[in-house]
Amino acid sequence: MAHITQLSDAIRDAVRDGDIVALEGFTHLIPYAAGHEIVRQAKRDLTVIRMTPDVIYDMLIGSGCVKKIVFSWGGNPGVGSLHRLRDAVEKDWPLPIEVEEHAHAGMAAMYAAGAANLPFGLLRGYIGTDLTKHNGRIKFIDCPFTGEKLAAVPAHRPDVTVIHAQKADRKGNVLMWGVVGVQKEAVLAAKRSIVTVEEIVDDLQAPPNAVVLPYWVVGHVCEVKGGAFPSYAQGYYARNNAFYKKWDDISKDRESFTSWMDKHIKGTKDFAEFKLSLAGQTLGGK
Amino acid sequence: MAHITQLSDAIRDAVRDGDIVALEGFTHLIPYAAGHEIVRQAKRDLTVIRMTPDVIYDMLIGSGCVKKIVFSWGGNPGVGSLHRLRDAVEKDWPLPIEVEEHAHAGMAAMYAAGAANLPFGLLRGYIGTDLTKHNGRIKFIDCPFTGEKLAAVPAHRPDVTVIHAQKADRKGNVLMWGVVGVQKEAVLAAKRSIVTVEEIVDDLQAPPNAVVLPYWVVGHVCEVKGGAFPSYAQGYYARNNAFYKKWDDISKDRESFTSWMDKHIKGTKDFAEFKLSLAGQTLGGK
Amino acid sequence: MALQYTSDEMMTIAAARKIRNGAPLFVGIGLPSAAANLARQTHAPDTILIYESGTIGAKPTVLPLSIGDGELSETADAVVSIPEMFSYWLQGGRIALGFLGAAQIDKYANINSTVIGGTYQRPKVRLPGAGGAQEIAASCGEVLITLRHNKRAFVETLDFLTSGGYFEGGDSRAKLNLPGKGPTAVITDLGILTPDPVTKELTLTSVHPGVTVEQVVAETGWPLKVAPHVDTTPEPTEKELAVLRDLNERTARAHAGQQ
Amino acid sequence: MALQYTSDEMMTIAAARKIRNGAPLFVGIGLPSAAANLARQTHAPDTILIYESGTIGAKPTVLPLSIGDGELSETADAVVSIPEMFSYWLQGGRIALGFLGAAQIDKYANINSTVIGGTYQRPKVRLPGAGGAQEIAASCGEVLITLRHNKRAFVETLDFLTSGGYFEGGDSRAKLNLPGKGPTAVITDLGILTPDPVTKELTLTSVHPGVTVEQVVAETGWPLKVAPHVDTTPEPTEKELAVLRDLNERTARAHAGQQ
Repeated sequence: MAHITQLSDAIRDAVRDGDIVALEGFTHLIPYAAGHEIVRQAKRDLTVIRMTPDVIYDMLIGSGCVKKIVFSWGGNPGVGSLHRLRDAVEKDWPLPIEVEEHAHAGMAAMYAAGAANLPFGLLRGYIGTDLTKHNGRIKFIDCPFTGEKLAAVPAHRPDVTVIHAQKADRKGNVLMWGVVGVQKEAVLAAKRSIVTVEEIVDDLQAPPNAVVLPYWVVGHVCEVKGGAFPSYAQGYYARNNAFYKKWDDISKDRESFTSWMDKHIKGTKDFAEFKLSLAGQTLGGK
Repeated sequence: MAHITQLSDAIRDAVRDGDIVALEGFTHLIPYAAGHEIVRQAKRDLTVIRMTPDVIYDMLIGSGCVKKIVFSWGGNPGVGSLHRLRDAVEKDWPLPIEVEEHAHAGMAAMYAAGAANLPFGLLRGYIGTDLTKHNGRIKFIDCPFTGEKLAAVPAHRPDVTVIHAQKADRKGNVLMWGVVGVQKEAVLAAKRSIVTVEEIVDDLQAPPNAVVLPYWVVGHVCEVKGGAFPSYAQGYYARNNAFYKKWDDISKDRESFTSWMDKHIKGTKDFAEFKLSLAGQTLGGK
Repeated sequence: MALQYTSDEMMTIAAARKIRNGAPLFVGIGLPSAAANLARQTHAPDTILIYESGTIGAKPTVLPLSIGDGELSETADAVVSIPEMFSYWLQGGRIALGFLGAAQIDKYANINSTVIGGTYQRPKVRLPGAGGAQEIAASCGEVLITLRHNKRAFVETLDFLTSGGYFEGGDSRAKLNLPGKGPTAVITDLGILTPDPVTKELTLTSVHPGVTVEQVVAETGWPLKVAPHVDTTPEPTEKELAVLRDLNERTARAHAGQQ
Repeated sequence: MALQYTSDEMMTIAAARKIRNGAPLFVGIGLPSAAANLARQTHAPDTILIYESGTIGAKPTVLPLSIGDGELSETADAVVSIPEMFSYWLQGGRIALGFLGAAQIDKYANINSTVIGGTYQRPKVRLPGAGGAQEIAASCGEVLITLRHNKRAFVETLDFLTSGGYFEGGDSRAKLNLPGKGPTAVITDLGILTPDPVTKELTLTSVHPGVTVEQVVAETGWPLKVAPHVDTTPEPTEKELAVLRDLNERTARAHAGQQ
């Protein structure tokens, strides 16, 4: 049942050390503000799930919040590598990281299975590839009608899913539009959820068949204007491509990453202060 | 690839004797006009699939078009029995009918599996019920992760799916809204498709994330105003509840059914004439 | 001053009273829809009505005649496809309470809505079939069954088990690992039956005003178990009756206009 | 008058030419997106661009920087969820042509985009991973692979098989029952390789203008099979070059504005 609250309270309440956490968003509506707050509150031993872990996961990993990552494509979209993810995998910095790797279709099927309360998702996938050699959670079953071999992957059931959406109403009904990714499934599959939104309004004015999460299936709802920056929120602001490029420099070495995080994330009390800290200077503050 | 054509041509071209045909619609947007045309063209030996066969399936069955029915709820919604379906099952009139019976969740999973090019659909269902004793196409498999027993049902792959929607554009992109049922899946699962629409417009003006079938996944597109009567088309006209009630009388005995069909369906050349034939008199013409 | 009311009104009102405010409710057409909307307009204004057509949080002003009437989707918080409704919402375990009707019911609250008499292949009466009932029976948190009480409906042996209640009683449902806990009450025009906590056999626990225990036993096709103390269902209140009748009148007016 | 152009421009143009008008095309970021949009603005105006973010029939005026840019969803005919994109559309077998890039490729057009060097657990270079590439490789009607031609990329043995081409060659792909027929061409900055119809081994069938067969062989990490007659890829036309450069310039201008 939705309750409207501050983001810091939501993270304090819903994200616990050791949790399985999904911060979802497929290039659009990525819950950056919520991710920052997880770093500020120094959550530890998280298993983080995401189809496309990007800069916010780089921040979480480099800040030592993450024990394990479950993913299908980990990069800085349009730019290149995630240096903090690579440093963790290649050199155990700041901590060793366990990797459970899938393909997109498998991850989507795992979320859908979780939302549908099925123990596993079914797909034509993984056949003949090396992922199956390193991921014991990919199995194969035979179709009882045709005998065909199909892949089976276990359902995602996160402890908490975090997403960003465009609007909520005062009851906590959530509306999103545009590229909606796997967010509905990720929320429905989770035990708890946090939804940050651009604005809380009296009436969603949702068009017919819009993607709406009813108030009684979401948990914390927090108004955080611009909370998807540097990704975008359709109808509100565009993607900040410059930040994604700049992140390549910021994150390339441990020292510049740490000092940037100290200044802009750990050294600010919330997302509004973070945005202010960026505004007075060139991005990244070098 | 969509081509815009007359309904009579579409049925002639796309529905063949012996075909597996799905005319879908869940209380809303039921493709009545297309069903009438199948009766007029006296198609034979059809296997008809539908979650909720209603009056239009009664017409097809009573007219001798149907060899087999695959369904999960067969009734006159809000009224009672389908007398022609019952007469076929109980007394072989006008022909014996083979029955493959499912539950709604199973039928939905079968269409979704067809759309997804999977050989079967997976669900928690059917366990402990008598349907499994009479339907050999319901099987059970064990989850490879938890060992749980889950139902497996084969994918629906109709030869042709027929639906009604609100709008198409001149390329053949199709827009529907409101209760959208299983129509998208039924079209995507089929080899061929026919879509009747209330109107063909220059620009669909679809809201974000609307249910749109792109022109390159649909076949025949036919403008048939009012083509869902007596069901409804949201934004165009309401359900004609009186007709559903009247159908109970029309269909109750073989003679009144036959004479009504002869006069209003077989005796008219198209849906516009059918509507005219109803307009000059009380419904059913008795 | 005693109120006048019909046994169907009593049945609807008794069913409505079982609805907890705020609960997501899977609603069928007819009595369940009347009970749910009555509850929403009386003690349970935040009840979330979900119709299997995909309309979530529908707020109809009149009772729908079909499960997918336009007013349901126009007033709903969300309208989803049928595959999504059955997989993410019903099977997803999000629905607290489901309503079912039936042509036949047995002592373990298993129900038949498929065929009566003859064989399955050649039945005497072919009924509409399962629809969404199997999954409602399996996956809703709990289930309420409503039907008129007579020996043709309350039978020793079902002609067909369409949707499972407690199967052979005892722990037989638990062994099947169905997500929901099963039927918690059967509400008829004569009284209310609830399953025995251990054997799961339906037990008469309440009779409606003016109905005797003997009458209920006589209308039941098996030796009906009767609770040591049988309650009398509280009479409909003036408000309950007024709201229900107003709802029915508005519904009749609205649908009469749709020629 | 000879036109001046870069080898990357030649590669993009050669890839664009492989796109049949009207084909539904699964597009990634970078070269595939440039090739697809070039095709749409030249010989294949009805090409249907599908980005894995769920945007179907996108008509961008500039090249997107991410696979889910706002302009893609704003101009698309339909925008669907990710589970729907991968199940109903890609796995559904509706996509005629998919584009893939790679860090490594072997002689049977299997590709690696996962790890380079070391072990899987402790790689020398951790790459982004499969993303949608496995399913594109398995389910699209056919696949085009584009990458720069050098010995680091064209290797005898992959460090990791991320997405399957023809596996061990011959009928080994057919035996796996994958729905799509596999890679039909590998287009590089030096030339075009196509699979042998029987052995499925990549064979040099075309070199770009100014490139010699020896050069391509030297940049390939296995003894490259060369067709008896090697074509020379037709030079970019004035129109192709103009459209591509205009696209790139508009893209650069548009994205520079997004600070």
